[in-house]
Amino acid sequence: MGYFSNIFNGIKTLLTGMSITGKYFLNSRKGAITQQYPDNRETLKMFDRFRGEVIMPHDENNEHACTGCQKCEIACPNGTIEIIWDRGIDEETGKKKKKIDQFVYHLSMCTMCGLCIDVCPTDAIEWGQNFENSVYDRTALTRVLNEPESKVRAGIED
Amino acid sequence: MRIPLSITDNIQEWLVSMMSESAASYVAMIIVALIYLGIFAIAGLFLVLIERRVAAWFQLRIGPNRVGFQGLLQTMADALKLVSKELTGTDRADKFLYNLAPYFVIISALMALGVMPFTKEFQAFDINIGIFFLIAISSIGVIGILLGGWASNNKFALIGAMRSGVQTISYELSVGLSLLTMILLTGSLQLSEIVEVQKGGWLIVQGHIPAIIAFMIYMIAGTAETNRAPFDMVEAESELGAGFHTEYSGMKFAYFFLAEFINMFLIAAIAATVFFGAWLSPFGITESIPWLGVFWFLAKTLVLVFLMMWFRWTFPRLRVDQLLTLEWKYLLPINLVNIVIMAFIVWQKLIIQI
Amino acid sequence: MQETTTINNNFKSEEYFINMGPQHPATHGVLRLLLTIDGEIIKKVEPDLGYIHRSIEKMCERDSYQQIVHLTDRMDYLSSHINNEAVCLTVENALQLEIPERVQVIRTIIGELTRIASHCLWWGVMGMDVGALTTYFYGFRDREMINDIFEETCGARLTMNYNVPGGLMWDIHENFVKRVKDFVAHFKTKIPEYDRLLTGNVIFQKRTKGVGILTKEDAISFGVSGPVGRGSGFSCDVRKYHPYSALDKVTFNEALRTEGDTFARYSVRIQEMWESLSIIEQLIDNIPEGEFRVKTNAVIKLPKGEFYQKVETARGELGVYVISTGTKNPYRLKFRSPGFSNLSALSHMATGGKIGDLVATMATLDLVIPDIDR
Amino acid sequence: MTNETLQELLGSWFPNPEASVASEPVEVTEGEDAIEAKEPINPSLLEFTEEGSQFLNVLVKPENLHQLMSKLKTTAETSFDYLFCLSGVDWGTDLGIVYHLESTKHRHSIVVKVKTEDRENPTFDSVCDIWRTADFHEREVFDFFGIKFNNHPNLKRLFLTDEWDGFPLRKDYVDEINMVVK
Repeated sequence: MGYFSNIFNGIKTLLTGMSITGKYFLNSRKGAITQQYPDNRETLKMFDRFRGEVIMPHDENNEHACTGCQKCEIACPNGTIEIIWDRGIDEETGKKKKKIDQFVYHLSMCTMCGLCIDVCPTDAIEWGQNFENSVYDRTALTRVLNEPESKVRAGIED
Repeated sequence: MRIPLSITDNIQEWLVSMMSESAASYVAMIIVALIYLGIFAIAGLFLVLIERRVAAWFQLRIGPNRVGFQGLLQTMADALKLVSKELTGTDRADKFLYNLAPYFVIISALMALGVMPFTKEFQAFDINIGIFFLIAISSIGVIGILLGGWASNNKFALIGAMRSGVQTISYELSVGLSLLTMILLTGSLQLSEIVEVQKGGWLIVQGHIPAIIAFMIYMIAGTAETNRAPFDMVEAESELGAGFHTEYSGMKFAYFFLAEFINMFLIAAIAATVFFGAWLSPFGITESIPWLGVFWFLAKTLVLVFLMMWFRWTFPRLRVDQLLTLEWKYLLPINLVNIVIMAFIVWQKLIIQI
Repeated sequence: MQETTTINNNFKSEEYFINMGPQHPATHGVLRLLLTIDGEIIKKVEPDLGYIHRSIEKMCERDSYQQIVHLTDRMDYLSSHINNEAVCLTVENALQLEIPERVQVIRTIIGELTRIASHCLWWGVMGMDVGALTTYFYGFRDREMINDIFEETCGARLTMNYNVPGGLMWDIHENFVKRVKDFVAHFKTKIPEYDRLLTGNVIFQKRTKGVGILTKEDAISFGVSGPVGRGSGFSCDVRKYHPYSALDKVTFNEALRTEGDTFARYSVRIQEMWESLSIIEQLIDNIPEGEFRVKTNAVIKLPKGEFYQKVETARGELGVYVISTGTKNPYRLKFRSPGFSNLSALSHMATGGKIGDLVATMATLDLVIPDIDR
Repeated sequence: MTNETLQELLGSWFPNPEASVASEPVEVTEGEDAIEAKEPINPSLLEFTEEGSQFLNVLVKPENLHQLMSKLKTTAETSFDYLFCLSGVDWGTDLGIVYHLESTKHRHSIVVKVKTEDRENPTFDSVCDIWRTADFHEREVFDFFGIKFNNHPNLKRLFLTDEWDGFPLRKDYVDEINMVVK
């Protein structure tokens, strides 16, 4: 009799499986998990902590908080960050002070590990939530993060 | 030879008024063939679309919905793309057989459509051995698969082809025997007669228990005949990559692909004809409007096609030896016993007649 | 009699080679298997590795200890958090840092979530390998919820790099607890569904039971670990024998099966999902308050010596073996990756089976190629 | 088993012949009881240390390696049946292998090290007849350190191509194109 009970049990398990997929089939209208990506661009918001790219926020006076201490450059495992710096004369104290000329960020080499942002003493760099990083030319992935003519916010010391 | 109950007659009568009788019969055949070819090439494409949408709905997805309204033109676009693609092949392949294989598969699939009774009138070719013809034709397709797999000069394709041979030889038996069970009820192989008998109730009702068993066996064996999951040993993408059509591209691949869907339609259509009364409406509700037969026929067929899709998107694939175990240890013995039971029922007039 | 021999000679079967991979749907990456087969029967399996070898061990020798952590994300990317934790634990133990309880609990919760996420993906792919394509999407749907939790708290979905030597990069997000609870409630209804869809299925059971058998002795000898070992009755859960982080504060059962076949390994993973859920439930309501990070030196120098840390990733026992000479870089760092040892048993398990068995066996090994290639 | 008893037991397996010149040369393959009875305080050929490691470290001479390993596996008191890590190490002057062993029965661990100064043609005995996992691990070591193993069934490159020049994980390996040195 084992022969027939095998058949019946087999068919029963098959029908159980079909009931699961059948249930999803009937609820397919609201159950779909597809993200229709380019269409939902408006509503697609990344989480605050999402690591899309490294950015350097500037305030309304075109000032940033980077003192050029190069800690991020040392912390980076891949050589993603290159800081080209210069010595300038501080207007108030008249002393010589390090300032950045260009904060070069190679997005193409970045692994989004977050060590640079972690070590930054002045919180000059942050995570940007942009995730659409594809470009036609690879050189476009090398970015200068500080805006032209920008300078260090007053009172920021490393 | 008179072919009754067919649209060929009507076309032929119209042609005879213009030319000689022999010429007219040839022209009529060609016209009908072209009509069928056109209709089913398109229908095959839509079946592909249906499969993709149904699969998507089973899988919490949306499916193709970009090209045309709700993706209606998606498969057309795909077909266009496939036509425009380069045909690649392997070195040292048997070029002649390699090129021949897809045509074998697609032609055998299309040929079987000729005898399908869509309505009382819309049937191209109503021969008196209709069921026999269908079974015979549907197993020619496997030769194409064997040829394709062997001629590709690819080991994965060869394994796929050999599996296909094993599978079809085994499951042919079950398809044939389960249909034979039903023929005990009808007493005729001619499809129009089979439909005629069902005016007194669909065969699955008339034959009750053995008919239901025969239907289940037929659906299992039929799914196996079309090489679809859970019997897709031939392709088995997680084992063989793409199986027998690994080396095919472009339109030749599309032929294989299309043939699979037309075959699926065929298996479902045969089931609809033999078990569910073809174009007969349930309880004769639309008997007064004969052209609605097409609707009923397609509705029944598509429900069965949907069932096969449901199988495909739910079940894991069998292993090749389990496939044979299922056939030879389960389906075949049950089938043989079932025929005896059916014969007994017919003999004792235990048929349910409405 | 004479004739029979001739006929046999004419139909002599011939063994032939098949290249499975490096681009093959069932090898889950760029694993290449050289199969010697006779018809459908597999005579020999020889893995060919190294298609994505990046020599992480060599890279570690020039990186600082903080930088090493993010490299481990790229090994077994499905249990990246646990890999990070392994390196951090090694460094912390070497420096004898006192890690706040809050950090330990959060690490454990995220570690178990990682395990569930990895098993979800494995379940989907396992179904797909045996031919049930729909499981893939159901598995991914549930994994997606975990990935969202990770993204909100850690900032990334896969390569999270949330651990730093001394603690965590950030504190948990305010929604974390709620989201995890939602997930636990959701997933508790889904595992029975997994069971009904695939586990109970007669075809699936036929495909997996008695296939790819690995006995306990062989399992130990091959050094397999994780669910593969436990499916063979080899009690090897590092969380039990060498508990780390908050794992000594929770109670859970080690999922253990003795059959050693593919179905046993499958069942162990399903059981592990339940156990992980229970661990999360025990911890999520009482995450202790406190610091999320201990201050470490900007340049971490490990004392001279050798350090070994084991953790249980979703695939098995990950060992981090550090030889330090007292400088800021490790002198030698070896990752004992679970997938590497598990793969070495594949040939033994698959020989004599059919091609379909090989695929099913490989699916339950749950191979992640970067973990093997490192 | 504690580390002390392990050390005692293991040391007795390989007595140093120089330390017992007076006594008869001892066959190392003999039963351990006999050896223990003869020279209980015999200094061993093995060097033990626990310094800077959480395990007991044993340094063994290459010629005794295979014998020690098979004894570690088969002796009931030790029964180290689980080789959980096998790493090649380049100690600058020496090349060596570190075996991490655990017993699934007694749950104790030990680290066995073996070194050679021969950098041209370093060779050790293979242990893959004792633990089958060593098959792959030894191939990996061969691939990256160029250490050869006697009696290995299939000793060829595992990750790198056969044409690869040099052994990347050695400290003196240079590749100016692909390696970025900080």
